[in-house]
Amino acid sequence: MFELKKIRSDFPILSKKRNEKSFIYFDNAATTQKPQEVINEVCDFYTHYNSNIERGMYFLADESTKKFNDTRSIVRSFLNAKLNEEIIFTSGCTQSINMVCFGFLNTFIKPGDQILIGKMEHHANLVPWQIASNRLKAKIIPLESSENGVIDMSDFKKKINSKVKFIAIQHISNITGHENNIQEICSIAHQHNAFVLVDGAQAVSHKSVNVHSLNCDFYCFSGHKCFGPTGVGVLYGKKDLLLRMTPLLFGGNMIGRVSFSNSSLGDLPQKLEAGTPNIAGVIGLGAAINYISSLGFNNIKLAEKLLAEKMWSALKAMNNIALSIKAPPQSPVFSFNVKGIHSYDVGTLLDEMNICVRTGSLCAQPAIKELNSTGFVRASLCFYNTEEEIELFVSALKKVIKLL
Amino acid sequence: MFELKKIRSDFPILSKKRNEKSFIYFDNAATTQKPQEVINEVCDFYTHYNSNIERGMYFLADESTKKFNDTRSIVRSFLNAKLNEEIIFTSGCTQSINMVCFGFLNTFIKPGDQILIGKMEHHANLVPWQIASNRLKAKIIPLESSENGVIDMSDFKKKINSKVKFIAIQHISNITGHENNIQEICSIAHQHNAFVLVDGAQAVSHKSVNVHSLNCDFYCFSGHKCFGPTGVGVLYGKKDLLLRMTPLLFGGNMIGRVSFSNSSLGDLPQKLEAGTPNIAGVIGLGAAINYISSLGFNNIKLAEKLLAEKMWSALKAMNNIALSIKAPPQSPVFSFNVKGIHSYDVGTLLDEMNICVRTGSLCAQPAIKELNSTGFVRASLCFYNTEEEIELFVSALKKVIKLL
Amino acid sequence: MSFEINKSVIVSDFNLFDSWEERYEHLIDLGKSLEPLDLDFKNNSNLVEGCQANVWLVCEIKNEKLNVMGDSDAIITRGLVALLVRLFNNCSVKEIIHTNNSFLDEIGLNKHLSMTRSNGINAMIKKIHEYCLNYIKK
Amino acid sequence: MSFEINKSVIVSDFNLFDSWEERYEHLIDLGKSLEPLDLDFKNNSNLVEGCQANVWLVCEIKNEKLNVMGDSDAIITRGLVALLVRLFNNCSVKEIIHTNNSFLDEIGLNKHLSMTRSNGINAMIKKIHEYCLNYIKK
Ligand SMILES: Cc1ncc(COP(=O)(O)O)c(C=O)c1O
Ligand SMILES: Cc1ncc(COP(=O)(O)O)c(C=O)c1O
Repeated sequence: MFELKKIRSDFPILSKKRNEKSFIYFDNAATTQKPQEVINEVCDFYTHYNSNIERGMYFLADESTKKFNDTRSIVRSFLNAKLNEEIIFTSGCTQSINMVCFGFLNTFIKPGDQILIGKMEHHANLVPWQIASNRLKAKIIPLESSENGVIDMSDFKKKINSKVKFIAIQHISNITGHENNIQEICSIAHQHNAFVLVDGAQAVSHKSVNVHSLNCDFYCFSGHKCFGPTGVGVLYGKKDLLLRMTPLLFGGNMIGRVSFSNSSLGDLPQKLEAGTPNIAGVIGLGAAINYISSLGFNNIKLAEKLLAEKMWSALKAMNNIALSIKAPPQSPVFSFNVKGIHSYDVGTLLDEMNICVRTGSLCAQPAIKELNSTGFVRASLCFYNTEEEIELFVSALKKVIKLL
Repeated sequence: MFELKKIRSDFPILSKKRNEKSFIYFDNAATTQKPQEVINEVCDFYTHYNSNIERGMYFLADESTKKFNDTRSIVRSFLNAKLNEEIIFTSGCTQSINMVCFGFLNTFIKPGDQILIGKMEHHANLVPWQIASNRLKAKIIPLESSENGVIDMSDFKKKINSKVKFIAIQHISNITGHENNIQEICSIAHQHNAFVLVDGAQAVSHKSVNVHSLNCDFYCFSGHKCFGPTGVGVLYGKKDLLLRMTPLLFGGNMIGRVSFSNSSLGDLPQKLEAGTPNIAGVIGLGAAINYISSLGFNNIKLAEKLLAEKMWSALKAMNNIALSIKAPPQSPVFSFNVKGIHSYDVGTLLDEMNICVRTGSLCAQPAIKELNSTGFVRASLCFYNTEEEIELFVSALKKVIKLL
Repeated sequence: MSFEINKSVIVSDFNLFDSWEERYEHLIDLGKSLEPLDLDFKNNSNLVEGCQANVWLVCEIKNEKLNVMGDSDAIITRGLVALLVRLFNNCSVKEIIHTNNSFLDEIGLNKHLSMTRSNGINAMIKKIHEYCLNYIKK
Repeated sequence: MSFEINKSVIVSDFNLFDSWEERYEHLIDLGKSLEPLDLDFKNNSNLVEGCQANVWLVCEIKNEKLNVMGDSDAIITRGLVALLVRLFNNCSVKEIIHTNNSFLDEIGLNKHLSMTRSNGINAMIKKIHEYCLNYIKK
């Protein structure tokens, strides 16, 4: 069962006080907090078996190499991928996306080809495509979104054609918390021989992801947004596509033979993991996924649904709040404005009351514009948040409105 | 003063037992061990103020942003760079080098131009240049090395000419422990309007580096090789050159304005740090550098000199040991072969005796070939190693030779 | 007018308040009382970099004295702008270039405004200082 | 010859030794006694991937029985090759495809060889298995 008190005690930071009062962390979409297990796993690595991986042949290197590669299996089963070598460790979601942009796109895109990108994408899933398509003389076509920030499927069906070679979309929006219909998008895309990359940064902490049934070609996420360490991320890709990929980085550990006259690349996954990886980060990510599994996504979904419903009705009941969405979100993310008040002022005063929210353009300027805003207040929750925190948040919000 | 016992107790892993016996860590060139301060700093971040940086405006984000940027100052003064924005945080030395290869070279290299690269370089400072020069139709010219694996200056002076636009060299060799004369190389290079990148991966833990007096254009290193966390590295570059650089990664945090029609890049250093960085890693690196400073490079140099001298005379005294160098190294790194015996067999048996060394091609195949070997045993020491460990190592080596 | 007098007035104003709510109310009132900047001035060259909200500052020097106007689209930031206007307006250029940021501590703002925000105010102060320094150099 | 008999001989041989030194001496002796592979066979297609030292394995099937030869440039690895030759040589293809790697534990090698190395031996065993499987499929 899901015992909130126990779960909160798993996260040491949640008992932190500021000015002798507890605080409310509602910026989980930016980064989640870390359970003690993850912190311990990282410490444990440095304290007991820190060593470089793959090349060493002594006991410490055996242990770290094994732990590192065990995490590959953990991630594979977390995403329900088929093969370990389809899991590439990166420095984060941003690097994962850039790897596909600059290492895969170029292997088949021709001038005049099209890339479809959702209007609600995070800069990380937009800017690299702009740069890459610019270099390759391909064209970026924005996909309209319907009112909750999900891809408008009729627009998508209108825009897909034989010139479209690639589609880049997010699984869940970091602004609206609504989910795209990835399975259908992939199926339509594949009928037109287009590849699909799914930015899962906002999904993996909230729901169970199955790349096999989604049938996406690439999927990526960041460790720090799913209870893991900073500086580590994942790129999943179908094996035959990863094989075709040119690495973004070259260096040690990823090559076959090297000489001054020519060098050959090694096998997957090493080919795409040049240099010493974030070993502690990867191992910590394994602990984070194990932690998620120990809770179970059924429980997580249930808990977060309750939180989302409560937040939704509380905000709906306030008549000077303009929500960015028309229906309750699938994951507990709420971006809104207090009418007539700058998001920045709201955030400043909430901070005085020990409440952490994000304000502004949320790293998605086109999306903000699309939603007719210049910047939101975003409260993004997580299973460890409580109904009481929502109540405190709402009264704090009322106080803010009175002050401003 | 430099109290070895106290210093060893700073590194928790050094008191680890394997099969009830202590172990000897002589693979410091692969990665160094971590002092408790660094481990604590990383834990402390996750336990007390974990939050994303730069964009948040609440107290946690203030704290992590401040700590993150304080580390930039720490690194700046560690390298004696002029400006904070000349310090770019990367995922490691490999990424730093690739950033220059693929983001700077292309801004000025023309087909037919030349890039000089030392024959002793690590794959990380060779393969990316091969790939980049291939794409840009530039030519890589290997620089001969003299007997201890340092650049042969007369060969360098012969090969430098107006077609040479870039020189990539290591500060200290990961095989021979000998140091290149960076200052002279840079001065000659600049007379010919060529830029110099220095791979400092093997230098920063052993000696104080001053990019200002070296006058190199780029300098890079990895955190994990200087007592810091994995997954973090540094690229130093002169400001005017970094301004000319195209980023390798695009995404959040590094842009100015974004729209579907066009996007503009932000300022240094953010421009070159797309996405959420390895926040814990960077902060931990700050603690590592503070730890180094607390010991002082004078003391470190002195301690390591003693170790190097002892090791040198011990190995010289064994007549079936073929050392890769003809003179004692500047940093305590010893690559050698036991005559007639595969390096791998030596490593295997040393491991049975709880001694950690690296064997094989040391991620530098052309260098190994240059030194007429197919693979070395490498014992790389650090200030926390002891004279007693060297004695144990030497008798273990004698036992290995008897067994094989 | 002198900077020191302006500062002491502001400091004693803020010292009237015990709670952070009152301090913010005062700041917001200052913001509300600030004369809005003419739209013509709200251009990129007057925009202050390094603030989360948009901040425009317009400096002018007459008879060796600074005249500063400003605005922001966020009301709290606008209050900070108003504060700086009160602090620096009509002060002599020579006096301004010798002030340092320590007055932020003295009026108890560094304690109450988080780093990002004080970064914002630091950026504004820097702009004012640089304007004055450039004037003197000419 | 059968795999089970070969295995029990090897297991009891190793059980004679108490210390790791003796076990390694035995392994090294096995390596030294292995007939060197003809240079012609030491080509890339016989190279086993995933071993740190170079390892070549040559398989052949006659009368439904495996004939395996091999070599390595490292003597300990060569000992492992010799071990596998002793273990699998002359065994029937059908028997071999039903063996699993658990015998590594039984002869006490998994405990004494570090992961990288047992990875190497795993790669060799995999190559032998795959050869036999391919033969049967045809
Ligand atoms: C939807 C989405 N995609 C991508 C990213 C980028 O993740 P990271 O900064 O960890 O690389 C984020 C995080 O802000 C996000 O919310
Ligand atoms: C000389 C040298 N350069 C570069 C590197 C690459 O460092 P990293 O793997 O941390 O990126 C190493 C580490 O092996 C090295 O020794």
